[in-house]
Order: sequence, then structure tokens, then C-alpha cells
Amino acid sequence: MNAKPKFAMYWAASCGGCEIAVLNTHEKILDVDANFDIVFWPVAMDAKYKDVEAMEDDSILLTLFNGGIRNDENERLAKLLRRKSKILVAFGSCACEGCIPGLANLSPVGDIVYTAFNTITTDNPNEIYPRTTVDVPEGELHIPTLSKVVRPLEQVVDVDYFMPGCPPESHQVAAVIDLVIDVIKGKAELPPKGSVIGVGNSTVCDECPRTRNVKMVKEFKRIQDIAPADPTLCILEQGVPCNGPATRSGCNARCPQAGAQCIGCYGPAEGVIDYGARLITAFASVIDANTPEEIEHILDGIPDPTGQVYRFNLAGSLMKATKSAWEKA
Amino acid sequence: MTERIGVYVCHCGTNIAGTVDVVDVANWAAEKLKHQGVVIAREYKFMCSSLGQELIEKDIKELGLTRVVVAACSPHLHEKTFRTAAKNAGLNPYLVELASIREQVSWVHSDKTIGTAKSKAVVSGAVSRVIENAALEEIKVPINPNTLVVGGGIAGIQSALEIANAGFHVYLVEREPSIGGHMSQFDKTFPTLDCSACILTPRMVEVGTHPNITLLTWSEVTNVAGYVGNFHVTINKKARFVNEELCTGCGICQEKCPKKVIDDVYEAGLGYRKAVYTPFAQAVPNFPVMDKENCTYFIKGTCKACEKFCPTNAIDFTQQDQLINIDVGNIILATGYDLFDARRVSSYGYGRLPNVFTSIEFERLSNAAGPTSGNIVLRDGKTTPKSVGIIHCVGSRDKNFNNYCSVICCMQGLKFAHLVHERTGATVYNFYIDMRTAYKAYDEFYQRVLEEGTLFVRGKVAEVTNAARKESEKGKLIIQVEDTLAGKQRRIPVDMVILSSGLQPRADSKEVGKMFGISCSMDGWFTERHPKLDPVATMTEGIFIVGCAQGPKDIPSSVAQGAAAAARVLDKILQKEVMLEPIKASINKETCSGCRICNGLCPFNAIAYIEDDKISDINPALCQGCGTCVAACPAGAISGTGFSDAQIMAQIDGLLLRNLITA
Amino acid sequence: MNKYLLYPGCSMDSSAKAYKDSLDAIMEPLDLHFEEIDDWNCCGATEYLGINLIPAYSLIARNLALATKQMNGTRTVVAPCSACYLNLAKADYYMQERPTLGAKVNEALAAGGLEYKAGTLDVRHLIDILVYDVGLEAIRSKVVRPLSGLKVVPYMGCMLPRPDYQHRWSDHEHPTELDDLLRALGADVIDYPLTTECCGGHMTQIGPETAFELIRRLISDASERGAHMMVTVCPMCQMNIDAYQNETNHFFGTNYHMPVLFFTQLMGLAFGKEPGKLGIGLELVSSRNALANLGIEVPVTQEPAAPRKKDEGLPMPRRWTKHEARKEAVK
Amino acid sequence: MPQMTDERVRAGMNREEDLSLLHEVSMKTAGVSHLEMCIQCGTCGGSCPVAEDMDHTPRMLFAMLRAGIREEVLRSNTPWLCVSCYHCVVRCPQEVHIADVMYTLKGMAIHAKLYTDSTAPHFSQTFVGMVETFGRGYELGLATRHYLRHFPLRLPGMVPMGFGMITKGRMAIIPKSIKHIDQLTKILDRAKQLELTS
Amino acid sequence: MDNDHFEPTIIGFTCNWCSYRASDLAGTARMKYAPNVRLIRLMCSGRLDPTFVLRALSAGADGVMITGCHPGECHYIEQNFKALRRYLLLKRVLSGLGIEPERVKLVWASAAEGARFASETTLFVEEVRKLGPLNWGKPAAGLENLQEEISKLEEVPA
Repeated sequence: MNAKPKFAMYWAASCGGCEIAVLNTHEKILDVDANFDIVFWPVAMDAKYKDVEAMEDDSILLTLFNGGIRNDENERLAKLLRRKSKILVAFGSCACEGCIPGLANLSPVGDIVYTAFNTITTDNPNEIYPRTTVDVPEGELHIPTLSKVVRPLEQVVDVDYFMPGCPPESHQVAAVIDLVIDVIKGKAELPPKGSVIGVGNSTVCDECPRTRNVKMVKEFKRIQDIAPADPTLCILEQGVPCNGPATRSGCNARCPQAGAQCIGCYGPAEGVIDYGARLITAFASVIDANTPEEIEHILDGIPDPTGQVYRFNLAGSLMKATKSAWEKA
Repeated sequence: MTERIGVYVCHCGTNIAGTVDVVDVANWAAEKLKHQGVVIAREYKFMCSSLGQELIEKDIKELGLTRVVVAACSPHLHEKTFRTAAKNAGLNPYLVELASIREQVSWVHSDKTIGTAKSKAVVSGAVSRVIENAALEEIKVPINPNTLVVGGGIAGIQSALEIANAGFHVYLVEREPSIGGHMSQFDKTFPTLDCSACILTPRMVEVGTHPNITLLTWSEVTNVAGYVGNFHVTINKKARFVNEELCTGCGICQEKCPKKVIDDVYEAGLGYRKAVYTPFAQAVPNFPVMDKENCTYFIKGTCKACEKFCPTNAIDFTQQDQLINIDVGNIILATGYDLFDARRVSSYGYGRLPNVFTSIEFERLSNAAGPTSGNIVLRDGKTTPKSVGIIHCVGSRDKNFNNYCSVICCMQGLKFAHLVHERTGATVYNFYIDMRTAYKAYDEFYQRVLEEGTLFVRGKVAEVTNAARKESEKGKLIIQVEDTLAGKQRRIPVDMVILSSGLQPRADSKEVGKMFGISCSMDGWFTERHPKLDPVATMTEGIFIVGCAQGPKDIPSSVAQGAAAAARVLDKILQKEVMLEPIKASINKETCSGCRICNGLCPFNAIAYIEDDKISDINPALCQGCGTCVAACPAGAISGTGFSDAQIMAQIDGLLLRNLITA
Repeated sequence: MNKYLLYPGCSMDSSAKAYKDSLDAIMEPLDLHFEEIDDWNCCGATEYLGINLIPAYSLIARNLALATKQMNGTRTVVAPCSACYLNLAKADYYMQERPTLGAKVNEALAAGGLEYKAGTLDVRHLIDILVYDVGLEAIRSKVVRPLSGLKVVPYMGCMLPRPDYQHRWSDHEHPTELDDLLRALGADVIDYPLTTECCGGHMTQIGPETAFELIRRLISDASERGAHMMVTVCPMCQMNIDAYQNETNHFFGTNYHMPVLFFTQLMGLAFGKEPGKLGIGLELVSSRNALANLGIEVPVTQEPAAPRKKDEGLPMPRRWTKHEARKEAVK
Repeated sequence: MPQMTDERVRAGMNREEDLSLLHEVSMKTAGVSHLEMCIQCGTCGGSCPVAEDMDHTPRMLFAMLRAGIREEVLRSNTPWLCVSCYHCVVRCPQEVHIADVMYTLKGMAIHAKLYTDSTAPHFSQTFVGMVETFGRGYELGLATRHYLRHFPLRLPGMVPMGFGMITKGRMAIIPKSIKHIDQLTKILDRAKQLELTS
Repeated sequence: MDNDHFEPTIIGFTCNWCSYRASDLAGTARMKYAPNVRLIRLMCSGRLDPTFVLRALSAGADGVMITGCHPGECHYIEQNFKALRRYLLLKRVLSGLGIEPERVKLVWASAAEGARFASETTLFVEEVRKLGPLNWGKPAAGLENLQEEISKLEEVPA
């Protein structure tokens, strides 16, 4: 049997939805099996870290790495897989830009641990907190150590390609798989290193079927507070802060099509340095007021501006985390 | 590293070198910024001198420099100088960056250590930035030789005649039925006391008959599109209900019209006109207009007296407003001013006390063609005043109203004093804060009025009242004022008070400014390109401002500006094409999502939405390069030349010295 | 129901008792409800400010701080006295305009466990409420005994329309609110150019000659214009013109008899209330003769504007109105 | 800070110009005084209903403030005659808070004991004392008594007035105190400390 | 750090027409002001991309000063209003990131207001000095000793 190229997929700080998205490619997954030798995919098959360590460097052709870097285990595996892989893809929003787990960067890690083990809904009468090492008769046990902040994969290792989305749309996953298979067969060439793949050229508005006019709004509202919402008119124009104008296309405007505002999971458009800054200026540009008082009043309609503009992107943004997350334990 | 950068640090004599160790800065740049591509760093006594420029030109040629940074004075002073030097040496001028270490460093700091350190940061920022600079070419645009002049007052008339006499076509648009503006309401003009009509009317007639002038009165500009050289203007020619082809201007319709209306415009509310009227006898054009709001036929459906009596059947009740489209290369705005509404100063009693008059009312009173045939009388229409108080600075130099000086009021007040004295022999008081009689022959006029015996009281009038405190005040208007030179409060009873009201921007100046794409000051006057060196041009290429639209001024200044703008327009017409600064925004068609957020941001209407492609596009000729859309595009699809994201990001890093190799 | 917080001020219990009585009498027909600020203190009139700064504003601000505790459903504090109104309004304004003053006043208030955030309350005068909240239409509808035949000069006094940082009045110098209100009651309102001139304020106490001259100017002009009485909105004005009229006559050797009543008293009369319930008779210069004029019918006619004939007068410009002032402010 | 330069001494100016005076008055005034903006137009002096009785018109006083003539300013009766009618304030083209400046000058004059006629300061202080004791002035009743005390010569003319006020129940005999006078005292004490430190 | 000896680094954005000219005027008039501000000239305050501010703050600046023409006096008619809207939203976002909103200041200065430019600059430097260094841009801490952090937590009283 011809040695098939090796394939790996790993799941760091993420929810697992990316794995589902891969499986959700239906029969395409069979192409993966047909064309690749799956060597490491903890969700789908049993494999040990030491098996990976034993592999030769660059022996894995393609690794889809999903999840951000939250602890030292994530970091170790990222570095390991980088060493062993020819092509390392930051797969999904978490690996690309931190995603929802990245919102943890709004708080110091100590606070997060404390909250997790000491809220009213937590039954923890003895005030027990996790510790990274513990001695048991059999010896010393270790659990991974949390890092101060969540980091996208790129901030830890060199990444070849980025595939955003929470999760990446399955049709995009399928297209990428097809591409790689074509490359293996010599029928296509890889895009330049650093490219964002499995996405559109523009932003969500490009794919959004709603009618767009020159927009000015006198107030911002939540989608559930506009009744009835016009299903054919641009959502932002109706006063709902929609992240679509700044969010990379590729999802076929899934949320706006379903009647909800875009929340930005596909991340910034090509060449954008800071996603949040693009949304700040987008929202600010539609405010129909000139006095500070009136502008502030309109801005009150966005109750959590930081969360609004950095929902998926905080860890990958210019500031990366809040001041307290940097400074406090 | 592909760029070869030269850094030139200027001493500016001791202006910079006194507070900045320029040698240290140059050496530092040569060493620490070498990895950025700096191949040479020099300092020189006066970089802007021809020797300094030659130094740079020589290096460009001999060392093959691809970028130049000059650390010297503010770019507003010498950016052009060094760009030209680069151009002479064959380097694209936009690959030169100025780092200001004089206005922004040596002149504002005194510590040499700090000055030197800051200069290094500023140079470092400029070096990082210049790497990202792109070679740019100026944009050439052809000029349509036709010109639009908006406003038919004396300033607009002057502009129109100058251009028309030079052989080019002018469209002159006027909102009122006749040209002439405020000047046509005046009796005499200061300081020479020329009869206003005598000097203005010939000009008006010349406009009316000039082959190169298309005169559109009773018309307003409703839309302006395009850009310098290629403006497309829409004008609404309001229905006159008088056929201009047939009308001979005989005036029978006015005579026969039974409807009298208070004339708020020309007669300033002090006289009457008919519902069909020409505002005054010398009106140009001489065709009357029908005032639809007041015409009995339009109100009740009967009358038609004018139609019955018109000998040429020129009355046409079916006439409609008409939209006219014209193409012009340049536009001159001469939209004039509004008079300050003196009712706002309630302590002066205008509108409450009958014998308080505004300046424009007095102009009509004293005008031989006015409602009293030039007799200066009280509001009862017959009594000649025995004493008259003239109050200066009404609504001007007052934070409660307008904070600026209206320029003309002092001279106007003196002119009134003279006219009252001459026509009535009354005792005349002038109340002033400061007597401002600058310009030729103005102070001489003040001397003349002093000689005539006018009584001057230095003090801003506190109030005008009819509440008498003693017998001698009964039936009079009492002017209460502190005579600041005597240091006493005085109560001066007079028969008539004239308020020398200030000038205000037109009520619609902000909207008009927006339509033409030019800005207004906080007060509402149109903003000139430079207050001293470019007073009639605006920030929008091809749009000029003259007369009181730009700020309060008298007739001589308005005429001078009218002529100045005409010269600027003629210059453009004769050049046949104009070069535009290449600092422009553009949209990447691939990445634009057509979200249309930028569409509402451009006050110059440079951004258009292309329905077919569902994307937006920028017209570079209309773009003024402010960069607002660049900063606003949520997709990052708009980029701007001259001030690109890359340039600014690099400059931030450079200024923060993050571009240094810290070995 | 229109509910407001009330800051009555010291004089309402004593020298301006008639004001209080008549206010009580008209509240019910106009559906007005006033809740007195609990344990309010004197505003300091014009005296406290002349001695110090922080204590003066702290004294005033205590009232504002107390009022914020009673803000259930309203943020409007009504002061019937012009001096109180001005002091309360000015304290609120200056605490915003000069934050350091605001901070110090709050530091002082803190010593008494109080706090006032400038801008929290809306300080308004009684006539402002009547004209702009209740409205002239509503007032007119309650009139059962029109005051036609009664010639009155409306006297606003000085501290009410000035300095007017909140732009509440139609004009600083010649406001028309009181004129309009009296007209709504059917009274024959005389144009009174001195309507916002000063009554002398505390000068009756410290420089009587000066004050008497000011009082004389007011009474003499009202008298010249044929007024039966003056109508005022301020306890201080009423006190000076009423109580010192005799002394003024004495000083100048004149013989004026110019009663001065509160506007609320006339409202009460027009609403059909008994004079005794309105504090009528408490004035030192009796209004009896003046009120005897009530019932005389003088029809009001207005000539329509017509084109000017040969010897006829020139047309007058329209008067500056509050409406136009607002339009100007919007610009 | 008095500034005596050699030039001035040589020029024969022996009055010390206190150039800090304007600033001091401005800082002690409620709100923003805009005092430095005065253009000497005389609107205030023209507007003032009692200008005739004043030593200096307000405008002159501002010129003197600017010239730093401290003592003459504080001795002037002008602030004491100010009736707070605010005519000058609303008419001032430079938005000078004239009436509030007058309050400031009164306070400074009392502090420096530079007033010439004690009637007005005395009246203010009596009034203030009353307010501080009871929390309320019993207002013009008190004022009338003050009047009777300070102008006894006028007493014959005043008898009917005082009598009328009392019989008509318009002059309280016994002052009413507010409930929490202790709280007010604490506030005013603290305010007075703050006044000193500012 | 001792804030008295802390010299803030501030990036200032000026518009070409008003505030940069105001700074020119401050220079021509030799007005002295705090040397901590390093200027970047934009054509208009409307060009101010929030990214620039974020970049400056994350790259070592302790504060950012944004200057433009007075409202109503923009040479591009009304673009400074657009800067104002962005600025107000940006401040809210910064505040959510734990950055004192006072570190970013919008100042209007006309070409004639050299003195205002100078005094506002000095004032702002003092304001930022009071806030202390921002110290952003320290690289992500990487693997820290969680044990140490957790042991600190255990000291938190129940």
C-alpha cells in the first residue's frame, strides 16, 4: 500500500464545534480517509502524545489545529504539532483569534479560577481550588497550568494558513479538503503562506441579501426590541449593531439570512489590523448626532461595547486583553 | 531592505541648533536607523537654502536615494521646497517626508537634552513613514470655460462683469426678482456720499445686456454635482407668471393690480408693493414677478386685472417652475448677508417702540425713491425729528448675539448722522464703543461729521425706553447710557433712534455651504482657504467666495473681492486644465462589500453607490482627501494616498522608537 | 395630576401671607399639587452671598439636597419667591459651571450627611409652571368672573427673568408671561415698560433714599399709564411697593395710591373665590377702590392692518416673541 | 502680589499696582466671572438703576480692579448699592458676571474692614446671624426692625407701616426654627472652613 | 513607579488645517509646553482610525491626544463630527479594556489657538502623568506559575 500523506487534527481551548463541522462535511470525510493516513485526532481515534513525539519532524502533511492556547498543555502540543507538520492550519475562530474563550482575557486568570470555584452555584464547601501538582502515593500528578491570557495559535507558533469561523462552514471545510487533495494530486497549488482560506474576499454585507441604503440611526437597539423587524432591510439600518460590515464573508450571511444580526465569527476582512476598530468606526459612522450628549445617548444603546466589537476577536486584537488581565494574577 | 534613505537635519541657524544637538541627531540616524535603509544622514546650516537643496539633489543622484527625510521646519513652510528639489533630481516628490523639529521641537522646548531626544523620535517616525510612501502623480482635470456666479449683489455683479468682459460665459443666478442686492436699497454710500443708484445702476444694466452673461433672476441653485472644471448645476427658475419674451416692462400690470402688500424685502417692511411687481424702478431685468401667496387670483380664483390690462398678453397664470441644468468649470458664491434682527435686543425696543428704526429702514426713509420720498420722519409718517440717537454695534461685538465686529456699522452710523443733520437739522447723537474708521478717507469722514456738530457719546447704550422719569422726558424716547468718558450715567431724550444693526450670515448659509461642498465658520460665514493669503478661494477646488458671504465688509472690499475671484477663475480658464493634489481615497472593488457606510460620510458627494455592482466607488476629482472614509470603512476596503494606514502605523512605531534594533 | 416640590421661602409665612393664601386657593381648580420640601431653610436672600461664597451656596444647596430625597415622580422644585427662585437656580447652575465650587459645596453638605448632584433638579418659578405647564387655555377655562375693566400693570421684577441661565422666559427685559396670564383672566393689561425694573430690593433697609427713588419710578409710571393697580409675582417687590409707598410719598411729597397685589390673588378673584380667602385686605395700600372697577365692560378691538394712506403712520415690525427666540436658539 | 518696578518708581508712580487683584476677585466669584474680558463699553453703568448714587460705575470699578487699585475698590460704595437686578449681567456683551463680582467685593470689603458706611454690612451680618441661628430669616419682619433701628429719624413716617404690618399679621414676632438646625450648623461650619482654605 | 519621575509618552494626532497649524503657531510664538507629545499629521481628524489609537497604546504610548478643528469649522465641512462620534465610542471600548478613558483626549484647536494647543498639551501630559505608565505591549506572559497564583487565591477569606 502506498504511504498516504499523514493528517492530524487537534483540539485546544475550544468547544468542539470545529470537529463537528469537519464531520458535518458528510461523505467528504470519506475522501479524507481515502486520501490521508489519520495519525492523530484525539476526538476520532486513540493516539498518545508520545506517538506524535516519536514521529519524524515534518512528517505530517496537514494538521488542523483548532482552539486557542489557554494552558501549557495547549502550548506544548502546538509546538509539537508545528514541528511535526508541514502545513499547520489555525482552524476555526479560536485558533485564529481566540473566539469566545478569548473573552476570558477580559478578566485576570486568578479571578476566573476563583469565580469558577466559588460562585453561588458551585458546591465547594471546603474551598478547594485546583492545583497543578499534587502528591499521591503513586507519585506527583500534574494538571496543565493556565496561562495569563488566551492566545491565538499564531501568537505561539508559526502558522501556515488561517481558516476562521465559529465553526468554519462545512462547505468551506469541504472546499479546503478538496483543494489539499488536488494539491497532493498535483492538480493545484497551495495559496501563499499566511493566507486566510475557506473564506470570501469581502465582508458579510457582500453576501447579505438585505437591502442597503445610506444609513443613519438615532438609536441602537437589540434585535428583539425592534418589532417587527423588516426582514428585507439591512439590520444595521434598523438600529441593531450588526457586525456584518466588518466581518469576513464566507458564511453566506448565515445569521442575517436567519433574521439575526451578524456577531462576527469570521473575523476581520483581509488586511485589517484590528477588527474591533473597524466596528467602532462602522457604528460611529451611522450615528445621526453632532453633540456629545446626543451621541452618548445613542451609544447607550450598545450596553457592552467592548464585548460587541471584540466578541470573537479579543485575544487576536491589538490590545489582546484588558489591563487587569495583564497586570493581575 | 530595498529603500535607500537620506536624512537631512537642518540647523536653521540657531533656531533648531540652539535647542537640538543636530549633529548628534544626524549621527544617531545614520547609525541607529541604518537597518531601516538610511544610507546617509547629514546636517547643514540652512537646508532650505539653494546650497542645502543642492546637497540633497546631489545625494539623490549620486547615492541613488529612493526616499528623503528632511528634519527642519513645519511642512507647511517648506514641504513644497524639498519636494521640488527631489523632483529636480528625478525623485518622485511624494517620496520626501518632512520632520518638523523647529515649530514642534526646538521652539517649544528649552532643554537641549529633551529637544535632541524628541528630535530623534520625530526623525525616526519620519524614516519609518517615508518607507511606506508611494510615488504619486498629480491629477489633471480639464476646465469648462463657463462660470456660475451665485448672487447678484455688487460683489457678484463685479465678478460676472470681469469674467464676461474677458470673453467667457457667465451664468448669474439671483434669488430675488432683480439683481442689485442690498446696495440697491441704499441712498448714499460712505465715505464719498455717492448716490448708490447712480453708481450701481449702470453696472446692473451692463449685466442685463451683456452678450456673455445669462441672467437668471427669481432663480435658485438646487443641486451641485461634479468637481472643479466640471460642475453640473441645477437651477430652479421660479415661475414669474410673466412671459419674459412678451413683456416690455411697461409697468401697467403693477399699476392696475389692486393688491397692496407690505414689502419686507426691498422696502424693509417700511413700504408697499403690489402682488405683481418689480422691486424698484431700475430693476434688472425689468420684468415683474407675480407673488403667488398674495395674488388675489391665486387666492380666490378671480381678479386677473393684470392680464386684462397687459398690452402684450405677457401675463401667464399657467407658468410652472422650470429646472435648468448647466455645466460650468468654476463657481463664485456671492450670496451676501442678512441684517441682524434688531428685535432680539429687546432693551432697544425695536418692534415695541414705534420710533426706533433699523439701519435698513433708515436707508429707505432717506432714499428719494423710498416710501417717504426721502423725508426723514417718525413712524407717524409726517413728524420730522428734532433729535436723533444713532446706536452703534447693535447685535455685533456682543456675546449675547454676534461676537464679531460687523465692520460697516461705524461708518454707516456716521453716514446716518450726516444725512440726518443735512436733511433735518436735528441734534444727532452717536453712541459707540470704539470708533472704527479704518481705510482710505474713512477717518476724514468721521472728522467731517464731528465738524458738523454731531454729539458723540462713548458708551454702549444700555436701553431705550419710553418710561419718563421727569417732565422733559415725556413723549420722548430716552436713551440710557453710561458716558464712559465722563464716567456718568446719562439719560438722553430723543425723538428717533436708529439702530446700526450688524450683518449676519444668510439664514441658509450652512445648507448652501453644504450644497456647494464648502465649510462655514462657527458664525456661519463661508470659510476661505487662507484668511490672509487665499481669501477668495475655498477648500473645494473651483469654488470661490466673495463679498459678505465670506464675512462682513463694505462695498469697496466686496468689489475688490469680486474682481479677485474673477481673476482666479480666469486664470483657471486660461490654463485649460488644473492639477489636483494626489491625496485621494480609493475603493478596492474586490473587497468592498457595498455596505454603504461610507456613503453618508462624504460631504463632497465623492462616493457613489453603483447599484449594478452593489459596491461603492470614489470619484477622485471630487475627493478632497480628508480620509474620513478611509478611517471608516469597516472592511478596510478604502485606502488613501499620502496618508495610508501603513504610513501612519509605521510612523507610530517610529515615533515610539520600536523600529530600532536593540542589540 | 401635576405634582411639584415646593420651596415656599421665608416670606410666605409672614409678609407675603396673601401670596400663600391665594396660592392655596387656586391650586385645587387647577389640579396642582405641591409637596413642601421637608425642613427647608432660608436661601440667604441677597445677603448671605455678599459675605461669603461656599457657606452661601452650601446654605442654598442644602435645600436642593433635601428636595432630591422627595423626588418621587417629579424633579421640579417650584419657588414662588423670585429671590428664592434665583438663588436655587443659580446654585444649581454655578455648581455645574464651576465644578470646584460644586465639589466644595458637596464637601460641606457631606458634613450634614447630604449630597446634591448639580443638574438633578429643575428649579422653576410658580408663574413659569402656571403659564407653561398648566397653560393659559386651562387658566382661561377656569375664569368665572373676568377681570375686564380692571386696568393693571404687570410687574415681573428683576430677579425672575434675569439672568435666566435656563432660558425659561420669553425675554430678559420685556417678558410677556405675566401680561399673557393677566389677559387670560380678562384684565385690561397696560404695556408697562418698567416691568422688570428693580423695586429697590434690600435698599429699603440700607439706603432708603435710593430705594424710594426706584419705588417712585415704578409707581409714577404705572400711575401715568392709568393703572388701577400693579400686579406682582415676588414677595420682595410687593413688600417694597406696598409697605414703603407711604414713606416714598412722604419723601417726595407725592400722593400716589397704587395698590399692588400678587397675581395669584387676581387669579383667585377671576376664579370666583372670596376676596377674604385670597388675602385681599392684607395690603397696606388698599385695593378696595381698584377692585370696585371690576365689572366695567371695555370692549377690546383690533384694527386689521391696511395699506398706508397718505398721512397714515408707517407699519410697525412684528414684536420679538418667545417662539422666535426659540427658533434662534435652535440655530 | 504688588509689583514695583524701577521704571514705575522712576515714572513717579507711587501707588502700588496690585496686578493680582483682578485674578483674586475672579477666583473668589461664583461661576466663571469673565472679568478679564471687560471692554469698558459701559453697558453696566448705563443699565444700573442706582448708578447715580454710586461712587463709581461698575465699569469704572472694573477698570480700577484691572489697575490693581485695591483699597479704593474695596472702599467704594458701589457693591453695597448693587440691588442685584441683573440688568447689567444679561446686557453685558462680554458675559461678565457683574452681580456676582459685586457679592465678591462685598465679602472682600468686610474681610478687609474697608467699607465706609456700616449700614449695609451690618444689615447683611444681622440677617446672616439670624439665618444661622434659626435656619430661616423671619425675613422682612426683621428687615423692618433693622430699618427702625438704623433710621430712627424717619420713625414718624414709619409708624403706620410698622403698625400695619403687625396688625395685618405680616410681621412675625417670634422666629421659627427649622427642625435640623444642628445639621445646618455642621454644614455651614464645614463650608466656612472650606472658604478659608480656598 | 514613582509618578513624579514618570515621563509619559504621548502620540498626538493633528489635522492639517487647524490643530497642526495651531502647533505651528505655538512654535512661532515660542510658547513652551510639555515635550512628551509626538505629533502625527493627518489631513483631518476624520482620518483618525481607532486602530491608530489602539496601535499607539499597545505599542508603548501612555496616552493619545487627538486634535481637530472646532465643531462647525472643519475644513472638510463636518468631518470632525465624525471623529467625535468615533472617539466617544472608542473611549467606551477602551474603558471596557480597563484603559482609563482619560488616556485618550479629543481637543479642538483652531489654527489661531496656539496658546490653547500648548496649554491643552501640557494639561494632558499632567493628566496622563497622574494615571501612571500604561505599560501595555508586554508580551503575553506565557507559562506562569499557576501554583503561585492559586496559593494567592487560597488566602482569599471565604
